[in-house]
Amino acid sequence: MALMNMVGALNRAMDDALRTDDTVVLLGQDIGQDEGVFRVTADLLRRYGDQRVIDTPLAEGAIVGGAVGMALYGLKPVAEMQFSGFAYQAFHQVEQHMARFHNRTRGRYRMSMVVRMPYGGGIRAVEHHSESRETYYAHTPGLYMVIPSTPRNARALLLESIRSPEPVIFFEPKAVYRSFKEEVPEEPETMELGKAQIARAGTDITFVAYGAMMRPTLEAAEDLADTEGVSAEVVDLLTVSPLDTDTITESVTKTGRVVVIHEGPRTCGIGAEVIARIVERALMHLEAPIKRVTGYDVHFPYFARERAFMPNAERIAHAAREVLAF
Amino acid sequence: MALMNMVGALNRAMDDALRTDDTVVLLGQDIGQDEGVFRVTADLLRRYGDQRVIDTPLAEGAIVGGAVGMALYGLKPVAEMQFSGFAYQAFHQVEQHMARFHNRTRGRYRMSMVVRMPYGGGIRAVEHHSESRETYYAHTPGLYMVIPSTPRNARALLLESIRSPEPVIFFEPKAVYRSFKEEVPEEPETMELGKAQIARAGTDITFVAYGAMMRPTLEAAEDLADTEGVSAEVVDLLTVSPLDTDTITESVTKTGRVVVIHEGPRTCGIGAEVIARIVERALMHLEAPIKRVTGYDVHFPYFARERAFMPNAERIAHAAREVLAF
Amino acid sequence: MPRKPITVKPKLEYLSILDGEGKVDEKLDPKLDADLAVKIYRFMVLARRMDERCINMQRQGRIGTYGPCRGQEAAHCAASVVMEKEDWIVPAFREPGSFFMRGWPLETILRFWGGYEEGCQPPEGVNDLPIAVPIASQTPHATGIAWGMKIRGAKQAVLCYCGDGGTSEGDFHEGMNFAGAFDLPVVFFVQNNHWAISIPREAQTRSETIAQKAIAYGFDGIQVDGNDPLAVYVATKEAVEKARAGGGPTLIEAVTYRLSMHTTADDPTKYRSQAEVTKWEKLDPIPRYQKYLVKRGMLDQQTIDEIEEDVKAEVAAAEERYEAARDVDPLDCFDYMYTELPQELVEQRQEFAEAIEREGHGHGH
Amino acid sequence: MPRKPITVKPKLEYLSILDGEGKVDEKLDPKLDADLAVKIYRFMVLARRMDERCINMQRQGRIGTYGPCRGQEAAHCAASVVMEKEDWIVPAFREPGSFFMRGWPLETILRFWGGYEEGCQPPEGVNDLPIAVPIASQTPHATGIAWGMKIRGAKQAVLCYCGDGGTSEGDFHEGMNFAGAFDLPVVFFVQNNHWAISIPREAQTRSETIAQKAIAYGFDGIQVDGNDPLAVYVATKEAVEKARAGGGPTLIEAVTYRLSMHTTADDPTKYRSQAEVTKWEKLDPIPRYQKYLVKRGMLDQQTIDEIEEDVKAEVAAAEERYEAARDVDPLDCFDYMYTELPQELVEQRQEFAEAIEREGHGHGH
Ligand SMILES: Cc1ncc(C[n+]2csc(CCOP(=O)(O)OP(=O)(O)O)c2C)c(N)n1
Ligand SMILES: Cc1ncc(C[n+]2csc(CCOP(=O)(O)OP(=O)(O)O)c2C)c(N)n1
Ligand SMILES: [Mg+2]
Ligand SMILES: [Mg+2]
Repeated sequence: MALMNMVGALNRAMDDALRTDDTVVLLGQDIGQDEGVFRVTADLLRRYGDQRVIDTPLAEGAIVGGAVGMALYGLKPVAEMQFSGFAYQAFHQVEQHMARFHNRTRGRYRMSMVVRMPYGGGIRAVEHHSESRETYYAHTPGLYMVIPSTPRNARALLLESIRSPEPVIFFEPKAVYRSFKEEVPEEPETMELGKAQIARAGTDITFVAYGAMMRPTLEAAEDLADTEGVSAEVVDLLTVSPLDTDTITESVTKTGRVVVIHEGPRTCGIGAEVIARIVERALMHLEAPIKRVTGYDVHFPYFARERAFMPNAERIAHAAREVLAF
Repeated sequence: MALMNMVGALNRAMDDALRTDDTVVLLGQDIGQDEGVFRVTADLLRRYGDQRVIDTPLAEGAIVGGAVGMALYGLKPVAEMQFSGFAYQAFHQVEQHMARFHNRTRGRYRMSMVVRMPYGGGIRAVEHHSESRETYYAHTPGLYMVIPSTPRNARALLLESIRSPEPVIFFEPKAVYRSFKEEVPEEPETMELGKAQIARAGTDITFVAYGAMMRPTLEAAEDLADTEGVSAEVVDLLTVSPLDTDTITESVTKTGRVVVIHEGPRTCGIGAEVIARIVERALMHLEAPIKRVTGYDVHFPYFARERAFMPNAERIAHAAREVLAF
Repeated sequence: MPRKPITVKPKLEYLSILDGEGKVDEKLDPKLDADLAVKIYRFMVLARRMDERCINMQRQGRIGTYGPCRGQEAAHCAASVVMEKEDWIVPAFREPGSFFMRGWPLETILRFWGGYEEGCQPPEGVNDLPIAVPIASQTPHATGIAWGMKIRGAKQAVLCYCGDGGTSEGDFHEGMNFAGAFDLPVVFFVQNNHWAISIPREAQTRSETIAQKAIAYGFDGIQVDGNDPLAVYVATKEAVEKARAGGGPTLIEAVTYRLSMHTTADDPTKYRSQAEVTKWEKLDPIPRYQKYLVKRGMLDQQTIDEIEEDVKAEVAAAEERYEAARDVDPLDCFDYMYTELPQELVEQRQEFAEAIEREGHGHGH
Repeated sequence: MPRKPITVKPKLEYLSILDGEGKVDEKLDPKLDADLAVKIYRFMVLARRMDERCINMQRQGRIGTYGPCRGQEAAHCAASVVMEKEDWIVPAFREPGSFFMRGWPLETILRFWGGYEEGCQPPEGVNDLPIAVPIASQTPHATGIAWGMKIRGAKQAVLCYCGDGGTSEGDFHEGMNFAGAFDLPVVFFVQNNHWAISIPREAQTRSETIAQKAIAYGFDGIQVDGNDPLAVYVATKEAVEKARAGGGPTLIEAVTYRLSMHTTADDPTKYRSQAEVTKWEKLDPIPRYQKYLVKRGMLDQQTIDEIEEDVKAEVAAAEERYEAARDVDPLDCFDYMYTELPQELVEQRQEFAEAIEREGHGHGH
């Protein structure tokens, strides 16, 4: 075990993967010599050389499209998009090929590849550096869309994503990159994709969240417990698509009250899908309308306005109080 | 009034726009000499010349990005994507610029532009020619996402979309292009964007649908009336974002039972958002779980399998019976 | 501090060996051995006859919209023949001869245009990609495969097809640029058939040739007469050998012509003249090459007839196999989504199974 | 049917007029009139001082991450100065001197890097775009604006900036190709500063120059010494005049160097040598140009000092205006989404208003 932040944990996962599987290749802008703009790929070029850790020119489409080609050839590429806001330049390659080649060739070619990218607000960066658009990928058939929330699960999920035969979009909550540390085992550890976790057990209300929103959500849960004696259960989705409907509905069956939390725009967000599934499976257990604490359907403001904009513990607790008071 | 199909109606809207506003410009692949692969731009090159109706090289990014530039310059470009499945090549231009320039420049530049594209299955075409991914645009702040369902509303909505100062993604249900005719007025007619319509009044159950799915939905409503005496109300969304929540919730308040229908993938589809809003506004009026009749979360199959795949009247009626029996 | 012209390093050439009348430039003739020379001819004829059959079958409603290759047989057959079994071919969508040559069953093409996913599944042992529908989006895949070869130290190469229209797409640029930057063993082969649906080559780009686009990426470009199988063969062979030897990519522009409509859904009389088509019909690669082979003594009328007979039988057999396998299970559209089907799709599959059961859908078309 | 080299039509040239020591090629010297010559100098100095100030303010936490332009002042100032008021400039993000010259208040730059949307709002009467963050994605906008000019028959032109890294993006390709295909009045100006964050120019593309990429699009390319304001001015002037006269686009590559870090969040010592930086510091455009102006009698020490004083005061005033306007209302992030706010956003805005009220958020930073 070593205490590390999420950057260190992700680095360890890639180190595990590169060390134990010589078909694993990393590629992206500035991931080699510069070690990634967030230093997530620190020291990997030195350790594995420039045929395994590849600095590319500036073209997201060719990074993802090139990775698709590598995967067709039998490698396991791990591509980095410098920010999720620039991954749209590669969106056609994701939708038309990464998500489809396995199905298109009826299983002949696997798309065992990962596209990693930092997402989310809170780091005081310029336009396009703060958004959360997991919906684009969750809505696209054929992909896994994974979002860790702590160093330990980040390491385990990234390693599993790389090892998995499925194509994975891996969102890294950049606001959490260095915000706290956790014990991470030395030995390679993985976690099953597609499974949510109960991050905090409770009985009165269910919070469904993931990624960077886990921290304010847990904080709100603690606050509510401390100040009002409310027992909130917190579901950490970890994989937002395919969604672990069972874990969500089990919790809701118990609590009957729900708040869904995400940073991304509200309309057609993961929250909408969570609500739709609860309605399909557990409507009769609902004792109050479900509230969404999310980014609004506007562009993520430039950073002078971002602190006010981002969903926070207070806003989550407030929504919970409304749901509880219903 | 003239009886016309949707192709003719859309053509008339563009003719209206070109005739009455000399800042309107059409651009796209094969829209001029060839009159569009579906003939939607028939005769417009001849009537308005090649500075108003522009055949472009093969690059969706430059078509949308070029249209953004034209809009910045003060024109009102109407860009055509040959199929919605190729609009991902331009997705970065839509997300990063078309949806943002007005906000980015704090109103200094308007994005008064339209990107038209045929969407949906049912025409026995090859891969990428049959999908419905309105969610990608509905989830993107700053856009209008409009989907007509009949010749007359197609004409009115397209004309309004072109005249509107807002950026509009305009999905054309290609399965409906030539499937039926309707009286369309000679005089330019418009309809407000962002408003749903009650396409059929009823009291027992609410169907929420749009675009090409309106036909099987109305058919299911008739069937249910004929065979079981069920009175289904049908809401035609027309604009899927921003969503006309009031019209939906009013209907649900009355009926208490809902089926949402769309062709696109289920997860994070428009259906999920409709359900989430009903839960937020009208939960206590719900007498049964809401069912979704949608495309599944798989790739739209090649056309030998498409007839079985597409949501149809029978499937809608079946879902309705389940909801009614609850 | 002068003002001076810049001379660029990459070579830019034009190559033609066998002219429209079947006359050959003796100095440039690669003198193919008879087997190889006739193999190319045979696949050109096979592509032509299959193409004609497909148009017929489309008319009969037995397949859907079809995109013909008539007139372009020399361009893709004489290029693909260069590739070894362990090499990879990345097609666009107008290279049926290439598929046949590589061992894809003829009916694959029928399945693709007939609306079956089965038309995109490469046979075991064949290193190729299926037809790519989104124009030029296959270019970065070719680059990625070649990158894999370089990383693994394999002595393989990739041949990547694209149309003249495709060169306008961002993917073409990005794929070419990465291939150059990493010196990858890939040959980009543009079938310039003068049209992208209704957009003529001159309107697609202001550059006089497609070949010169290679200059932008710092590697060689060559424009060849694409209706001349010898020129195509020589240019491709040289480029593939250079690629395999670590010399990096090449861009080949094969100047050819789409004698048919864009697809069976297209009416080319709306945008091009019959005179243009007639001009190009005279440059048809098949008679020209046939004349050459006969002159060289590699082909006689009897063999020509035999090839026609064989090809006819092959096409007929493929048609039968296609018809025999049209009964498909719509439910299996779930089965290849993932290596292992996630729970939510297990449930949706069940829902779909119940729906098609209730609705009494037959299997397929 | 020969094998022969292809000669392309577009011109490809290199131009340098004023060398690193301030020596001028008399024949090529454009002999700018003194006002214009000093104007360029003045804006180069203003860009330099503002740049220094921004780095300081970032260190003090008064703005966020900042992307410096040190070393590139000649490249963008001597290009933008060519543009008339009715022309349009489409920047990338390392051209502050261009903004200042066009009449954007200096504090605009502070606002942009300080995290305020106000830093992207062009002043009334100025036809420019704000900084474009997604690399090269502004290229098609420049093409579109020039297209608008052509359609409207206006005698205007567009100047579009981009970096060497940006040339690898699909948008660069598509924007250039459309501009060529439609013969549009746009000049593409690449500030080749040798680095795209940590990726050196040589790794970005295999082509020896960026200028030669113009060949792919069938129009002229010119590589200029980007630290030589005279060469930049001459090349841009010619290109803009050609564009305005209907001669179509030009690609200008200005060879320069990013003397600072990529942004204040970057540590360039990880990927480049101090020796390289030192080499380029000697080629700094400001002292070189100053020497030239002094020699030409267009500048003397007193004016140099006056300019420094003026610039200092301007920068200080901008800083004050920036600080005075930092109190912003987070709620207004709704207000420019649409021309008219849709009902669902009216409701969300209300929800947000209540939240910030409850939470007691101050206004802004
Ligand atoms: C990205 C994309 N845009 C548009 C289309 C529609 N489309 C199919 S073929 C074609 C023309 C292709 O022209 P070219 O590359 O020259 O190939 P050719 O058809 O001549 O073989 C177009 C526009 C597509 N398939 N993909
Ligand atoms: C589409 C996109 N991808 C990645 C980035 C992150 N990024 C910002 S600047 C930069 C390097 C740009 O290099 P260049 O075009 O040479 O401009 P320079 O920074 O040298 O001025 C990168 C990769 C971005 N802003 N946009
Ligand atoms: Mg073509
Ligand atoms: Mg640079």
